[in-house]
Amino acid sequence: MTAELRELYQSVIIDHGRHPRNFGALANANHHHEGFNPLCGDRILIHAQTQNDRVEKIMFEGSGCAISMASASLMSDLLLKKTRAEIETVFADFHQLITTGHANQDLGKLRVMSGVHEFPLRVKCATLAWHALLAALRDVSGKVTTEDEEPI
Amino acid sequence: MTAELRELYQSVIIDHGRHPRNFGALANANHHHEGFNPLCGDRILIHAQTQNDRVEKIMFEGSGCAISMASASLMSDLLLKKTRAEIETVFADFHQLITTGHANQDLGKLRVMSGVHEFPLRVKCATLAWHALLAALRDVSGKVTTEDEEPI
Amino acid sequence: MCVLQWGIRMRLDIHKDFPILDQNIHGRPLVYLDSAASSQKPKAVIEAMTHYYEHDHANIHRGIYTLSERATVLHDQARDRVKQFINAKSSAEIIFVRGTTEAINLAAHSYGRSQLRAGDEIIVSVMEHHANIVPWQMLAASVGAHIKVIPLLPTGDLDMENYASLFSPRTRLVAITHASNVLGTVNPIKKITAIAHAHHVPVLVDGAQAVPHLSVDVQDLDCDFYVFSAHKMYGPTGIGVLYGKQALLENMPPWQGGGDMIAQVSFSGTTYAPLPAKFEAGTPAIAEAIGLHAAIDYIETIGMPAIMAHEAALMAYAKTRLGDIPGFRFIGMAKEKVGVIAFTLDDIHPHDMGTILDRSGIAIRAGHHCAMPLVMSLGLPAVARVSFGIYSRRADVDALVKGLYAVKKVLA
Amino acid sequence: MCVLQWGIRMRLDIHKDFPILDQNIHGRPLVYLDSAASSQKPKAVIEAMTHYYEHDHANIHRGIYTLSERATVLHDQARDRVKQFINAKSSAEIIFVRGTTEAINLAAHSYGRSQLRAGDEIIVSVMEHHANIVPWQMLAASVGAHIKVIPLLPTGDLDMENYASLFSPRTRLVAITHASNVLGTVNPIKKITAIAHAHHVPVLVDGAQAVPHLSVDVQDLDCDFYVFSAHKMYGPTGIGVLYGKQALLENMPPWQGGGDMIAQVSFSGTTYAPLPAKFEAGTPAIAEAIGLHAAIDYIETIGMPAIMAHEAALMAYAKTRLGDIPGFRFIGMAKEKVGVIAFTLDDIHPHDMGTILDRSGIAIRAGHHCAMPLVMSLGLPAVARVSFGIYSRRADVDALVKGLYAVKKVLA
Ligand SMILES: Cc1ncc(COP(=O)(O)O)c(C=O)c1O
Ligand SMILES: Cc1ncc(COP(=O)(O)O)c(C=O)c1O
Repeated sequence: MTAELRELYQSVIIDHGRHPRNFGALANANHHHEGFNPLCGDRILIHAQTQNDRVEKIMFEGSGCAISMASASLMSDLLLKKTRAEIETVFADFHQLITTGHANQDLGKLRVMSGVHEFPLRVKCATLAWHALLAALRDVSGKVTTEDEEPI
Repeated sequence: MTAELRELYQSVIIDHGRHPRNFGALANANHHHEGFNPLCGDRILIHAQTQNDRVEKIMFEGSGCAISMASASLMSDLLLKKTRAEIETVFADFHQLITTGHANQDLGKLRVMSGVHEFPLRVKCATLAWHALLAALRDVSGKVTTEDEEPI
Repeated sequence: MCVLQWGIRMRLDIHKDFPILDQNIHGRPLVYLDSAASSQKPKAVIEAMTHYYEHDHANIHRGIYTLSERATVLHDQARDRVKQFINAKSSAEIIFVRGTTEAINLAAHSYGRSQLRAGDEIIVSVMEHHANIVPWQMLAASVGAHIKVIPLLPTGDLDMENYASLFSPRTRLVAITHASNVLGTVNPIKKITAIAHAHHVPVLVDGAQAVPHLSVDVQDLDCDFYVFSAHKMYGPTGIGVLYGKQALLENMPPWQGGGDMIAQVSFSGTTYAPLPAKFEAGTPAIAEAIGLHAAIDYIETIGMPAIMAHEAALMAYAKTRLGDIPGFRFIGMAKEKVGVIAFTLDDIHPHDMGTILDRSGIAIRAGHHCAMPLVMSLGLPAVARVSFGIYSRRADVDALVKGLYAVKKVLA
Repeated sequence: MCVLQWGIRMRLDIHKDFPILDQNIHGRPLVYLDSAASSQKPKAVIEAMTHYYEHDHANIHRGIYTLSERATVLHDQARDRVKQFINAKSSAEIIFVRGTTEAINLAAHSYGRSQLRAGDEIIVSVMEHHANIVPWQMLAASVGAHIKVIPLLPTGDLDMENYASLFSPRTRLVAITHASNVLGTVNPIKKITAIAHAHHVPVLVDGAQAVPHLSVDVQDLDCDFYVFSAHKMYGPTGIGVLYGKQALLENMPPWQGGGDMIAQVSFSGTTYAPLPAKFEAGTPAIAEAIGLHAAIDYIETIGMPAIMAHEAALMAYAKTRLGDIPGFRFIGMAKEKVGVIAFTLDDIHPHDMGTILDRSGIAIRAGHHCAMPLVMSLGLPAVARVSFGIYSRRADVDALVKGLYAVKKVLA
C-alpha cells in the first residue's frame, strides 16, 4: 500500500465512511437538499435544522464512497452552531485543504481529509455533502451536482 | 506536356470541344433530358428526335469542359439511325474504351476518346452526355447526374 | 489459456502491438481493464492515419488532382471495408457518423421524426446505454410517443416472453443493444428481429459492445439499423457507423444539411444527393475512416474466431480466479457474454476500489456506466466493471486479483 | 516576399514542417494550392495525436484511473485553448462538433427550431457556402420561415446598404460568412453584427475560411455564434467548433441525446448536464481535440501577424504574376481578402485546367466550390481557384504561372 493511499484512507475516514454519524432523516429539519455526483452515482440528501440562522442539527441520507460518506459524517458533526456565512468560510478553507494539502486555519478534525489532495479525481466526492448543505441553507430548489465543481 | 495529356487532348477533341457539332435546340425533338455533373457544375441538355424507334437527330445545349463537350459532340454525330438498344451496346463499349483504353468492337471516330482512361476522374465528364441521352430515350423524368456513375 | 495453439501464440504477441500498454502507472505496469469504455489502438491503426496525413491528405470529392483522388479512393475503400466487415449488401448502406451516439440520433431524427406520431410506441430494454435511451425519449417527447421497456430475468438475460408481449398495433420501432456494456449479456438479435418483423416493426441494434467481440452479419441478423463506434474496436475516436437497409435509408429525409449531401443548391430549392452522401453533410472524418479501415484489417488479420476463443478462455480464467475472492459477487450471469464482468466486493464502494487499484496501475471503471436505469434496477448505487480486449492477458487477471486483495486490506 | 525579416525566415522553414509537401506528383514536386478546401498538417499536429494514442488514451469523464484522468485533462485543455484562440469569455461557450457543417446544423436545429415560427425570416448572403445555406433552407421548410439574400457589389463585396434594408420585424437570424471560400472577400462582421443587434437579431458567423488567416476575437466581433473546422486550420479532420454566447447556449434545448450530455437518466425523465456537455452527446473526438490544440499552438508559435504578413505579401506577388498572363481574369476584387484567388483563363474550362496542372504536380480546385448560388450569380458555370496556406511560397506561384502557360499550350 502506498503512503498516499494510507493518508487518504485513514482509519478515521474508514470508520466514518462505514459508520456515518448523523445518518438518517431529521423530523424537524427546515432545510433540505439533494446532492448528486454523476461521476459515481453518489447521492446525498441533506437535512438541516436552523434556529436564528444557526445550524442546530444536520442529518443526511444516501449512499456513496468512503470519502463522500466520511466527509458528510464529519461535516455533520463539526458545523453545529454556525451560520451559513461561517460555514462558507469553513468550506473555503476545507476546499483549500483537500486540493492543496494545507489550509489557512486549523480545521480540527477535518484535517483527516487532507489526503484527498493527492487524488484530484476524489475532490468531488469530498465536497458533495458540503455543496448540498450550502444549497439547502440557501434554500436552492432542485438538486446540486458536483458537475458545478470547477474542473480539476 | 506529357504523352497522356497529348493523348487526352487530341486536336479532334479540342476542335469538338470548342466547336461542338449539333449544338442548340431541336424544334421537333420528342425526347429531352438534362444531365448534371456536380463535380464541375457541367450541365448538358439533350434533345433527340426518333422515328420508328430510331434516332434521327440529336442536338444538345449547355456548358462543360472540353472532354464533356467533345464527347457530346462526337456522340451526336455518330449515333444516328440507331435504336436505344443499339446505343446501349455502343455505350457499353465506349465505357470500356474510356476506362481501359481498348474496346471490344471498333468504335470508329469515338476512339479519339480513349485517352480518358489515363484520367479516371474524367470518366464522368466523358459519359455525361451519354447518360443524358439514354435517360432521354428511356423517357426518364427529372435529371441524371454523374453521381450515378460507379465510383472510380 | 486459449484452446488453440495459435491462440496462445497470439496472446503473447498481441500486447506488443499496442504501444500504450508498455508503460508504468504509479510505478507499476499498466493493466488496462476498461476496453468496453474505449479500446486501445494498435500501431497499425495509428500509423495508417499518420501515413495518410503525411502522404495523401486532401479534401475528398470534387477534387480534380491526385491527392484529392487518393483521399477519395481511400475514403471509399474504408466504406467498402466496413460493408464487408458487417456483411451489408451495399456500401450505400454504410453511413459514417461520429459514433454510436450520433448514429442513433440520426435514426431518431430522420427515421423517427418522419415516421412516428402521437400515441406510437418504441420498445427498448432496461439494459440500454444512455445513447440508446435519451434520443428515443427526446423523440417521444417531441412527437408524443411512448417508450416501453423490456425487463431482465435474474440471470441478466432479456425477458423474451415479456418482450413478445410488448407489441401493439402502435409499436413503430425496437431499439436494443447487441451486447450490454455492464452485464456483458449478448442478446438473441435474430429472435428479436424475427418477432419484431412478424409485427412489421423495424429493429435498431446498438452494436457498440458487439463489434469488437463477435462476428456480425447484418443480413443474417436481419436488423434494419446497426450502429457502432470505431474507438471501441481498436479504431480512432471521431468516427462510427450507421448501417441501414437501403430501402429504409432511401425513404428517410436528410438530417444535416451542407456540402456533399446535395446534388444542387439554389435559393429556389435544393435537391439531395443519393446514398450515402445524403446523410454525410460536410467534410467527413477522413483520416478516421482510414483508421477504422486499418482497425478492421487488424481484427481480421488475427481473425474473429481466434479473438473469440481467446476472450472466452480469458473469461473462464477470470471467473475462476475472481470467484475465489471472499466477498466477490458477479453481477449478470447470462450464458452468452462478451468480455465484460460487473461485480461488487464486500460492501466496498466501486469508486474506492477504482482509486486503490489505480495506485497499482490497474484501470477499471466504476459507477453507473451510462446505464442508470439498469444499475438502479439492480438495486445498486454503482457497480465496478472490468472489460477485456484482444490484448488482455491472464497476467492482467492475476494483477486484478492481487489488487482486489489489497483493496480489502486498505479498507479493512 | 515578406515585409518582415522574420517573415522571410519563416517562409523558408515552414514548408519543412509539413511532411506531405515533400513528394512528387506525376514526377513533379507537389505544389499544393487547395488549402481553402483543406489545409495540410504540420508534423507537430500529427505527432500530438500519435503521442496521445501511444501514451494517454482512455475514454474521458467518469474514469477513475490515471489514463482517463489524463485524457480528460487533455480534452479540457484543448477546449480552454480554443477559448483563448478566439477570445471567448468562457470555455463553456466552446462546443466541439465534427466541423463547420455540423456546427451550423446544431444551431439550426436547436436554436432555429426552438425560436423560429412560420413567417419569420433569416438573412444570408449570396456568397455563402452550402453549409450555411442548406441547414437554413431545411429549417425554413420545416417551420415555414423565409430566407432573404444579401447580394454582392461588382467588386465582390457585400452590398451593405441592401443588407441594412433586409431587416423586418420578422427577422430572427443573420447567418453570414466571415470570409468567402471562392472570392476571398472578408466581410465587415463588426458592422454586420452592430446593424443586426440594433434590430435585436443574433448573428451566426461562418469562420471556416477566416480562422486560418485572421486573428479572430468573438467578443470584439460581438457575434452570437461563430463556427469553424479544424481541418482548414492545420488541424485534423473530424473536429470543429461551435462558439455561442453563454446566455444563448443556455437557453437552447439539447440536439443530440446520449451519454455525458445528461445529469440523470430514468425512464420517467431525464435531466440535462450543464454547458458544454449538454451539446456533446457520446464519446467525443478526443484525439482530434488534442490535434486541434496542437494546431493552435503551431499557429500561435509562428504568430498570426507573421502569417498575415506572409500571406499578404504572397497575394501581392501572385496578383502581379498572374495578372500578366494573357486571358487571366480575377474573379472578386474586394479590398480585404484572405489568400484565395478565383479566376478564369481565356474560355478554358476550369476542369481541363485542373487536369493539366495536376500533371505538373499542381493542385487547384475547379467547379462551384460548394457555393452554387454565388458561382451562378457570377454567370459562370464553374471557376478555378487557388488558395494559400502558411506553407505556400513564391515558388508555388511561379510554378502555377508556368503551369497556366502550359495549359494554354495544350488547349491551343
Ligand atoms: C466558408 C465555408 N463554410 C463552411 C464550410 C464547410 O466546412 P466543413 O466541410 O469542414 O464542415 C467550408 C469548407 O468547405 C467553407 O469554406
Ligand atoms: C452499448 C453502448 N451503446 C452506446 C455507446 C455510446 O458510444 P459512443 O460514446 O462511442 O457514441 C456505448 C459506449 O459507451 C455503449 O457501450
